[in-house]
Amino acid sequence: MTQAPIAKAHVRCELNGQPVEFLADQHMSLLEALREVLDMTGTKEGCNDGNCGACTVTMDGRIVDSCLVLAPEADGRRLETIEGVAPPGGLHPLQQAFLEEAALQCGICTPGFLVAAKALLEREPAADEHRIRHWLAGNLCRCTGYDKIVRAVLRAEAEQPKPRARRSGTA
Amino acid sequence: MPTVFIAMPLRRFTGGQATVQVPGATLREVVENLEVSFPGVKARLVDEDDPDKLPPGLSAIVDGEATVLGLRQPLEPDSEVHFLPAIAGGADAP
Amino acid sequence: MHPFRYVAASSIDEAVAVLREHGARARCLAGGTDILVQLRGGRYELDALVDVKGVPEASAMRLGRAGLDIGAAVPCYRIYEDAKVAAAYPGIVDAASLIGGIQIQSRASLGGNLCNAAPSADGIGPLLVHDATVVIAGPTGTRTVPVDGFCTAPGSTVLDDDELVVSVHVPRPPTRFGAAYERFIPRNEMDIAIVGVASSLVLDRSGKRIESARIALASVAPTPIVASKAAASLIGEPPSEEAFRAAGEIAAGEASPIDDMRGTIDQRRDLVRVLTRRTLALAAQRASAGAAR
Amino acid sequence: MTSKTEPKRKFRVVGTRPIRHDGWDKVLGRAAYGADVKLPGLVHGAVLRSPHAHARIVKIDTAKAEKAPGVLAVMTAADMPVAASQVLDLGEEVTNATYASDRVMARAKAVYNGHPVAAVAAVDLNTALEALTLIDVVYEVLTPVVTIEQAMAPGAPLVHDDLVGDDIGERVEHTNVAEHIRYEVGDPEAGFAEASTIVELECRLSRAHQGYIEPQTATAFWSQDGKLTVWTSTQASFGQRDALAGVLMRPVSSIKVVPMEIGGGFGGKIGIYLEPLAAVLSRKCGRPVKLVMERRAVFDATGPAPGGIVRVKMGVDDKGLITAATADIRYGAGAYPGAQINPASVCVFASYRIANARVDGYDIVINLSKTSAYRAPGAPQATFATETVVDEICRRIGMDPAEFRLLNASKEGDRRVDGPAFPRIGNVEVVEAIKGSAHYRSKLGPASSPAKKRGRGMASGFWQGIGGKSTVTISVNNDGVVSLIEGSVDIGGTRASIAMQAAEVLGIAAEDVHPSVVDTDSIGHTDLTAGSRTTYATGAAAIKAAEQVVEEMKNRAALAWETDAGNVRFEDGVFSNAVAKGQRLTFKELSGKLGATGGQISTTGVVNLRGSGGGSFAAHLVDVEVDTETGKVEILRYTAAQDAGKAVHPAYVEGQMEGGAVQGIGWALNEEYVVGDDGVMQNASFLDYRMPTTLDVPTIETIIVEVPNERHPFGVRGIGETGIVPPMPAISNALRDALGVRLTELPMKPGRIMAALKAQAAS
Repeated sequence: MTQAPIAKAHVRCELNGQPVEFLADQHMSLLEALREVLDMTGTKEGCNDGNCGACTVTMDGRIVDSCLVLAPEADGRRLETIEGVAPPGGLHPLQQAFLEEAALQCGICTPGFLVAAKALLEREPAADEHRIRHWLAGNLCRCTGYDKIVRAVLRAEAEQPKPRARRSGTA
Repeated sequence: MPTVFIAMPLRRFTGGQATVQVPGATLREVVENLEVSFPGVKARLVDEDDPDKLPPGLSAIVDGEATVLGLRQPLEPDSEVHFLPAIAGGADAP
Repeated sequence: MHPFRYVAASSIDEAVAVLREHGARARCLAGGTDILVQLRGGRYELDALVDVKGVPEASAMRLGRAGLDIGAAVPCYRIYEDAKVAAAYPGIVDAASLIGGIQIQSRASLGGNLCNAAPSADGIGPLLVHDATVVIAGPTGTRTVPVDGFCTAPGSTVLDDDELVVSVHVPRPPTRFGAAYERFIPRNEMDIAIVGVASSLVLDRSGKRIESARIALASVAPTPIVASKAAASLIGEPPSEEAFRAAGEIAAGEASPIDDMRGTIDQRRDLVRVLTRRTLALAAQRASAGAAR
Repeated sequence: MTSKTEPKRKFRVVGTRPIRHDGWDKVLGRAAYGADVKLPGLVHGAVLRSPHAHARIVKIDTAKAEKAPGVLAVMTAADMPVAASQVLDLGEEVTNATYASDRVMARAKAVYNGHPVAAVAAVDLNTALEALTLIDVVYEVLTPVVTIEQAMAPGAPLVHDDLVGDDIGERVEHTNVAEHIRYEVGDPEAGFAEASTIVELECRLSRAHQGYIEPQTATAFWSQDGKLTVWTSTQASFGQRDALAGVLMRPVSSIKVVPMEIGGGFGGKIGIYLEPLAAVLSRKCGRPVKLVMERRAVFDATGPAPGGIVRVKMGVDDKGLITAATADIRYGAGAYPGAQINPASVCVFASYRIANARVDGYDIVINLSKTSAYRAPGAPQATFATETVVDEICRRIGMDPAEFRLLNASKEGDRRVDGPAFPRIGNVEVVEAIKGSAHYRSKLGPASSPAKKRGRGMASGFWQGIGGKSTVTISVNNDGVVSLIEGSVDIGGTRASIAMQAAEVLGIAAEDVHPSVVDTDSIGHTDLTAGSRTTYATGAAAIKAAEQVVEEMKNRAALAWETDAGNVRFEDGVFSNAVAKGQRLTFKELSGKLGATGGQISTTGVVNLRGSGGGSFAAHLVDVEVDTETGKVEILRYTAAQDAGKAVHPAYVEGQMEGGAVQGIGWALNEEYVVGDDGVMQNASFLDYRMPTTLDVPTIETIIVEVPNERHPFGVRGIGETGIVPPMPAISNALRDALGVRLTELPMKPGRIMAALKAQAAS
């Protein structure tokens, strides 16, 4: 047990469009770093073993469970969390759809679902219901029974601004 | 006069009777009168530390609604009284 | 969790050096989807974790004449999103698309799946039926071993403490080759295989006979295993429901499952029968379709 | 879809679907849940848990941990006051204080795997976790009692040497059966003698976890002045305050519970777990301490719903009328008494009119974590037996399951088995709603492959709910917006449903009511968010407070118009003078004049409702397709009908129905505690506990039935819980329809279905 303390990792990354620099224990998860070091508590811990998706963030555009990423692995990467989903002062169409479709009850899984769904919409703007359900299967929700979440994603899809019509992200 | 429904654990005091008619304008009077007819039953219906209260875990249902007044609950002449375990809907113990 | 050092290796030599320094108290990190859970759960403790995602050989995927080389740290999505790979290696793509959910597939790799050496590993059976080999690097250079035999027990492999898996080589399949992987899970995603079966076969020129076949089973033995008798029973047979059913029966006999919280011995043998038949049928269909192209 | 049963009063706000008030915070990731608490000087804690399900604690040595760098405090049960073996009456729950204290940290004996034995506070979480490894605990391992059969066997090891059982009023010593209750009406034996068909089934039920995504958390600061503040995700801030007072032996007024946003509860976040430990650690180190439970511990050491064995026997005459029924309900409470056998007994036959019935309930202690409430606590397991028996009877006598339910439905005036008569209820109406649904009238259709078979099943369910005490304060701002302060924590949208009821009375928009959930020092006593009571009871308190606002505003209008208050009318949000045409003020306009007519208005509505008003009934219909080669079940179509009395926010009523149905589907097909002979749960992770994912369930079609609740001004019924009751039997009934075999054991997982098919083939 008695060993020289390990120096903290020095991490530089882009978080929600802004450059960020921080120190973290080398064994610390990205989830813990976001919540405890960077004060980004919108990303939630549900299981800490990659089975609930509540801690979903994107890393270089791909969704990951941030509990299964080490903080130092984020060095040089581009991260987006729930705090970066909405445009300044507004809501992302998905957020608006979640509100209007009552797609949340307790809300603890909501950030993870929104981050995951946004990544889907950006990659596959016309995903059908089965594809949406498949894409979101790594996100557990225990309150809603999922249907209203799926409806909300479909609604956001249907209402998303057509390319060139309007700047995306403004509701 | 009010009708008291006797729960299973108390039926040995009433000789197996499931309902009895007992006079009383309050729950307390009914309990006192029950005791006269069926000695020993009162100890099961009154908190040992507080004579105004039902024992913990027991509730009195008067005309379909749980009383919040304990033994002070007033009764109508045709009231129906059930002494039942308190249902903590959605609640747990301990 | 016991504190450890995180080392982002940029070359094989650098990774090997850290492994040598720490012996059994260091391991490689690819996707992290198993190792971080195990460390947090106290299964073992480490002093160093060597991230190999920055090692060029471990993060490359190359489809060439000789076959497919998948770097040990290549995440699942890169495999199934590559249309050419998907067409040529259907069994592997089946597995890569069903490991974990989308989040896990962003990180988990076949190399990690191999090194984790779980009896239920979804990625290993398909590698077995694709006759894949593992490229291992150590202090004295690299060596290549077959996937068959790489895992030695649950959580154990032939790797020495100072070795790492660099990549997996999957030979180019012959013509009229088809493969498939199916697993049985009670849910439809995010689950551990109660049984997994990978099958591959090669049809003869006529397409009416099976020239060669491979069958691999997961979750029915301490490691994923090859059901060689079941596969042998198919040689020279027509690709028929009857032959597949018979092979399934033999495969069930080759399995040595246990009762555990995920399933019973009986259930697992039954599932081997069913999934062997189903994967062979799908593999045959893919083989015919490939031949027809 | 809403099925109206009668013309009702016109509502302007109630029945609409506004965006919930707390929605923005939640979709933006700003809402602060228990784990999000940040305080000056905050430190982190971790809990050491027993690896044994039953073990005497011989010795705990914490010396090494205490000396470790970064460690600020170490505690064991020795740091907790010895709670007297008194009965704690916590309003909604009655418990033995010794057990309540022992449950949160073992004193002499660990009685479940995961039982806390020590806790550490340190500068950061990992330091605390590492310090746990430095604590030496010497256990004397005892034989665990894991099953109901083991617990009831003669000479069984005792979970508690001092437990005194109650066998229908008789004291029993040296037992694991904490209580045996019985309800009886009529003469069951005589009733069975009149029956032409009798069916009896014994069902085995698995323990099932609520599965909330947010683990338990608690942050506590015990100040030098003796005041304790606890920030926690709880369904019961006042209940937790009272429980903490009992366990810590402190006056209630020295404790303030601050309810944070709560990431799901379903009954599982009523009791205390980490709160007293965080409090004691804080007292010892003088800093606020945060504890967050690991997921494994959530499964191991919090309270799931009990498993057990339920036997139901029912007889019908040749017209299909029920002549008698009996039930024997045995639930494993876990390590302390309290397995919800009473609500189980009340609910087991609630959907039916039965003149002759007997119900026996057994509350049995075993070496697993103490069970807690889980959505309609006790009812789903018992109802599983009743509803599968009913289905078998329908098959034997060739009667349509909806017709049978309509013929035998309990109605207003019928007595429940425990005695009281139902007031107006919607039992018939929900069955009729299912019968009239497109789903019911649809054809099942052919299976998607030869190896697959399809079936359809129906089941009913009931949950009674509770009333209780709620307090709501309303303050009118001079811009016509009101702030509404409540003590009911909001798990699933009740800020909206309560604000909407106030808005309805005030004649303003839902958005013009700003609801806030506050701590126990800031509002009058409010009972827990559970028992399907919040929209019903706290809504009633909001209505009361709003009515007081209206009364007072009428007075102010009268002042402004120099008329008699009796002349002021209030309709659709407009105050008017009945005797002076043209004198009218909207709510907003009058709000601006309050300062000059006596000052701003604040009112408080307090209710203590003596019951729920009859409870909520549901009927569900499900189509399944089963792969007969693997036993895998696909839910093809699912329809749930439930009586909401009056749906305040229909989207959130649907949400409760959908969520309940999906939790029930999970319990039906895969969710269970796999526990070894050693009493250790083997599948304590979200991976292996197998809750449904998006891909495992279809759209849940919902039919809201509205049979008004006579005890609520708007007719509202509590609806949160009933939805989990029918799914398991409905699915068993559908499987029976598909396969010809009866699954009587939960979960009906693939292996069990295959075993049943094999047994069928063999016979």
